[in-house]
Amino acid sequence: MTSLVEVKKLKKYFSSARGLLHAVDDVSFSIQKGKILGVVGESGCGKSTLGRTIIHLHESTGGTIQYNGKDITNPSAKEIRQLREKMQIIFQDPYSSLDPRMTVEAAISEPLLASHKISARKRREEVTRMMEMVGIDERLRYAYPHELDGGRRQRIVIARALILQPEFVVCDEPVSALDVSIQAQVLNLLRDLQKKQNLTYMFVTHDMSVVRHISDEICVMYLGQIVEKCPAKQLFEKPLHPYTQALISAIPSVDIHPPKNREILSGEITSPINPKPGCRFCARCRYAQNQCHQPQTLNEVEPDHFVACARVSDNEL
Amino acid sequence: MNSKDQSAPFLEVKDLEVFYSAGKQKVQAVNGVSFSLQKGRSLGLVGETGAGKTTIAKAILRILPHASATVKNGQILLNGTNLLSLSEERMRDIRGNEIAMIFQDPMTALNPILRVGNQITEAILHHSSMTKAEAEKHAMEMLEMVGIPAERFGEYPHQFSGGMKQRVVIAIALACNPALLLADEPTTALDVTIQAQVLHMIAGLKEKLGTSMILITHDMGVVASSCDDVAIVYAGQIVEYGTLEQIFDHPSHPYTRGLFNAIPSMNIDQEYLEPIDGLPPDPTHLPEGCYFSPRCKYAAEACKTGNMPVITTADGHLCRCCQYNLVAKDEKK
Amino acid sequence: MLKYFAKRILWMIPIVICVALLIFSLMRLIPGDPARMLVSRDATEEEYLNKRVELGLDEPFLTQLGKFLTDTFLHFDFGKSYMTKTSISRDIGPRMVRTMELGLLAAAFAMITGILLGITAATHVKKWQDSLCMIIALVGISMPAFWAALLLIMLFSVKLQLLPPSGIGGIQYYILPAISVGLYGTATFARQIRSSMLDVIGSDYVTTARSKGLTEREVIYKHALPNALIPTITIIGGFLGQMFGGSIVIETIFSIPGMGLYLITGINNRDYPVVQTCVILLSIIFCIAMLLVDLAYAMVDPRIKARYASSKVKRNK
Amino acid sequence: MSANEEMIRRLAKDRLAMLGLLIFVAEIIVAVFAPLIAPSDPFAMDFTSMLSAPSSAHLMGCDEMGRDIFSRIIYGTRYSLGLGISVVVVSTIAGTIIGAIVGYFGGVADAVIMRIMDVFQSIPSLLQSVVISVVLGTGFFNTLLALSIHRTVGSARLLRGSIMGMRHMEYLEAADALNCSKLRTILKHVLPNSFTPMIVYATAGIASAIMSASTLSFIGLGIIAPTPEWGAMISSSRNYFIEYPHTVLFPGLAIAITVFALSVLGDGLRDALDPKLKN
Repeated sequence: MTSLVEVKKLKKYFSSARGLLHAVDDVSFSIQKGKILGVVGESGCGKSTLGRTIIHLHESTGGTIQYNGKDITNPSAKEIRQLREKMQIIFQDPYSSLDPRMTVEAAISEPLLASHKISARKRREEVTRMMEMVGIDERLRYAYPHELDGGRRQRIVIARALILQPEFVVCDEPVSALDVSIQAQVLNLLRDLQKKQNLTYMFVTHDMSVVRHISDEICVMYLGQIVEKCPAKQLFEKPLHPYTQALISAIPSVDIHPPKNREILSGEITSPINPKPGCRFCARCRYAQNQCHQPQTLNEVEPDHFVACARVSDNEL
Repeated sequence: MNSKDQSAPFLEVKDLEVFYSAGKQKVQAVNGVSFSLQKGRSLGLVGETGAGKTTIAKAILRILPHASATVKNGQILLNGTNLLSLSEERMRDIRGNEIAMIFQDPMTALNPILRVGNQITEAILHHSSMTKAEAEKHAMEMLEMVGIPAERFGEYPHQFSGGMKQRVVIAIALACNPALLLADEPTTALDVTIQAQVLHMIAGLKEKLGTSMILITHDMGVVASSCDDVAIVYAGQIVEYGTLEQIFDHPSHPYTRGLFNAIPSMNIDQEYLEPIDGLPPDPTHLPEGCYFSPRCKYAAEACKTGNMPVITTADGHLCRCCQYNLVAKDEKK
Repeated sequence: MLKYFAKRILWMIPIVICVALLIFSLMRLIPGDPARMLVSRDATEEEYLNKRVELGLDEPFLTQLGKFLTDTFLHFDFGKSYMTKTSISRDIGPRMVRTMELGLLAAAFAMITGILLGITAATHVKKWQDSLCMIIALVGISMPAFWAALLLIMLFSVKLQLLPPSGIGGIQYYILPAISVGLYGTATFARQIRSSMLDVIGSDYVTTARSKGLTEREVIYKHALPNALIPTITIIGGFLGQMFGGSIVIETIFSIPGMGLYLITGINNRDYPVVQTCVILLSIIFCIAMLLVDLAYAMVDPRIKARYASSKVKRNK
Repeated sequence: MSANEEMIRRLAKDRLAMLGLLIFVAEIIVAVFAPLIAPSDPFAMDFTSMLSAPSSAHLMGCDEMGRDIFSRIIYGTRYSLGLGISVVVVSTIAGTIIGAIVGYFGGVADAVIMRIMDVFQSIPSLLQSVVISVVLGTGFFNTLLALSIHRTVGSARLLRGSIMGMRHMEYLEAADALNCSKLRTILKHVLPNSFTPMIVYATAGIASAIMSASTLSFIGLGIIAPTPEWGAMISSSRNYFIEYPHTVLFPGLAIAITVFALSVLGDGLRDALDPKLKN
């Protein structure tokens, strides 16, 4: 199998008033073509920054990004334009990711206008095709975003991202602004499009049940780093990193039999500004020991199951 | 819908109807809601955005905006007293004292330019005969109780994280030891691990203080972990009501079932989810008959006109559906 | 915090120097030669050239500029008036005091009446009190200050004979000028307070305050008003600018020998040093006033204070 | 219905704003057709009726030179409105260009231009106009320039602020991701969305430019007598106003009514454009 996207030791730091904010710190992974990689974590863990850095909405601070075997870490402006046709993003909030002054048609055809010289007729046809594909009524063609509900807006965002027929799509919390019944509609649509067009997704979310449902493989992030990475099912059957365990335990499950005995994590996420070396979770970890203050590496402890925890690697947990 | 228990309930809401008017448009937010709550229990009001859950809570506390909202009908009985007929003055004694509310967004629920300690003390001073020093001491105890060091009494809201702010909001709500707590999506704005902390804390404090609670949420998982009874709200009506077990083990209304099916399962692998088709109705133009009928796969002619009957399917388990028998045949997967 | 304001004060130095530079250069651009104007019509060429030397106009522009800047900022010597030949530094003192007295009085008048009108309107929204207050405010912003001043003289000095129409003396001489200058402020404050009160009254924390069982009075004065005042502080800046400009005109109408009258006289006589001095000093006062406004902002809003304390003077996130 | 149509619909419901619009439009018509409307020549002096009170012959009386005040006010609309509108047009165009450059590109251009603006902004606005008027001299175009400079700085700052505020909006990030060039992003996404505050600012700006222009004229700068500019009219009659208040009353009223109309129109636009008030 070939990996479509491969990042190695990717870093993205932001400078802030109080020091360097390590939003993404030394992250490595690869995504196979046609697969869905879920990236899950709590707010501030750097998952959105990671997606944006890969598609060059942010410039990386360090590390490499490869696309289809080609290094794209420092592309020229022209290369970025070419890449954008292959790599797209679906944003979290369909209320703010659509220009309020553009009709549905204008929004969907914007990428065509921006980068292709094609006839107006062809453009209209393309928009019709996309609207059909994402399930938006023809009569809404000239509607404005504020007249539509969240689910429909998100469909427009999806259509806009897919009209250039990209191969790789970063889905940045695409359903977290939606109600459950609508969320299910959009998740089905995303799954459907992925299958039909053999798309590769990087699916960023904070919702454990959504990430379990949609992903082939999952990365769990904490304060800019991947703490655990493995196939989706395995993560929920056998979470190894203490943070993953706490995260899964904290999910409010709809199963009431037997009543769940939750592990309540103490403390709150610490600051990603100038973090100390060593495991970033150790301040909240109930298993923390001295060795946790050493830098941790992501080790393969079982086939395809990577964990960044010295104690798991040493078979102590 | 009436409770199974015949002893006088602690809180009883009867036929509550609320609408908002904006210009000529009339938004029917709450359309004949009735439920009751026993002392010490917690009721989950579950529904999607715009279903009218928050309006119900605000109507109980009588803090709906006077300019636009009108309570058209109904009674809200707290220990037998109808809150809707009390004077504003008497109602002020109840607010914050007997009934308190936790708001959804801790980021905006605290006054940004007052110290958090003063925001707690204020409520205590208002409802008790304590001196300022005593009230401050009590406020510090409240902070400790919600897991915030008392030293932070003099800090401003912007110095707290989201989870911490919500703890402060809870401390304010519980400061006067209210008998009823209205919690409006108290954990929606928080991360999962923080949500678990806060829910755990609310449950513990509720137990300790014997508070009854109405928990408003859109998250079935939160209901499962915190409520005794559940009411499913759709378009300003309660479509199903029962104990936690009744609703979760035997959901009867097509909407309730749809909600459960739409949630990605944590145990079963599904290629596709089962969404509910269509969209929630426009509250300015509610459909005739059953409000859910346009989205319901069981909908028949009978569903398109008149009031839906409320059927008692089991002891205290109520369901507003005229196709109930048909639905019941399709057992929950 | 202190550091922030120290920085702001230091930053004022280059700004003021640039203002001085700008004004000085502009003054030299005025067509017509002051020396020619000051000598009698039938003066000889020699007399005219002597006058030029006396005024220092014979030197190259840069030399003049250098001398002007060192005199002004190092020796606090603003030179001599072309007309009266007296030292401006000495003349300007009492004039500055009068202008500032007038300004403070006008500001006090504007704030007190503006806040009262604004609160009354906001607490009686859509009732007759609201309409009345807003009509008063609209009339206030619509009237040119100089016209309002003439009308006030007409009414209070000529018809009712209550207050003196011009000159200086006791406080009664300042009442009409202060009202004329402050009227615009009254109107803008009233409108701003009303609209920010309405915003604040709809906010969550006011609902929280209500749900605590506080009385309407406590809700308004303890929770709503202090927050509504915050955006009002920002418009004080604009008001101050208006006020300093307004005082120029108002002083001429009421014959108050302040900086405004001095400036206008200077303009009419092509008395450059006087004009320069007045503009520079008024700008310095204006800058200091704006700094005080920012300070007040930080005092009222702990969030701003925290932002200042984190020292970086950055506008964007 | 488009966002603009909806805005217009909301504006149309605002009776006070509609009154403002009506007055404004009426004044523009008066300005255009002044020779047809004015009963007499605004410059014609009739020494027999010097300072005469309002009568059927002279609706608003005559000034100290015996000129018909009503006719002068009619002609005055040309100067006052003309100046107000041109100041706003000039400064909005200039301000938009500067603001768009600094707001979108940021960096060095932003730092330099903002510092220059800081200097301009530390001189109170009227003072600035006074100084520039002194340098340039009187007359329509000089006054236009004197009033425009301060406003240009204001509109550039406003635009920059609103661009800064939306630079992190997801739809701009989306535009970037969708391969829109910087120019296209500015023209298609940034400017249309930041024009809302600019429109409100411009409407209120006409009012404040008219006010400033009349103030300048009043102190003998700007447009001077015998031109029938309203401020200049008050200025030239102010020595007679105690005995003959009508000479000052009517021109002042003309200014006040115009400023009032534009203020309520500006308020109405702001409310109609503010999505918060939608419900």
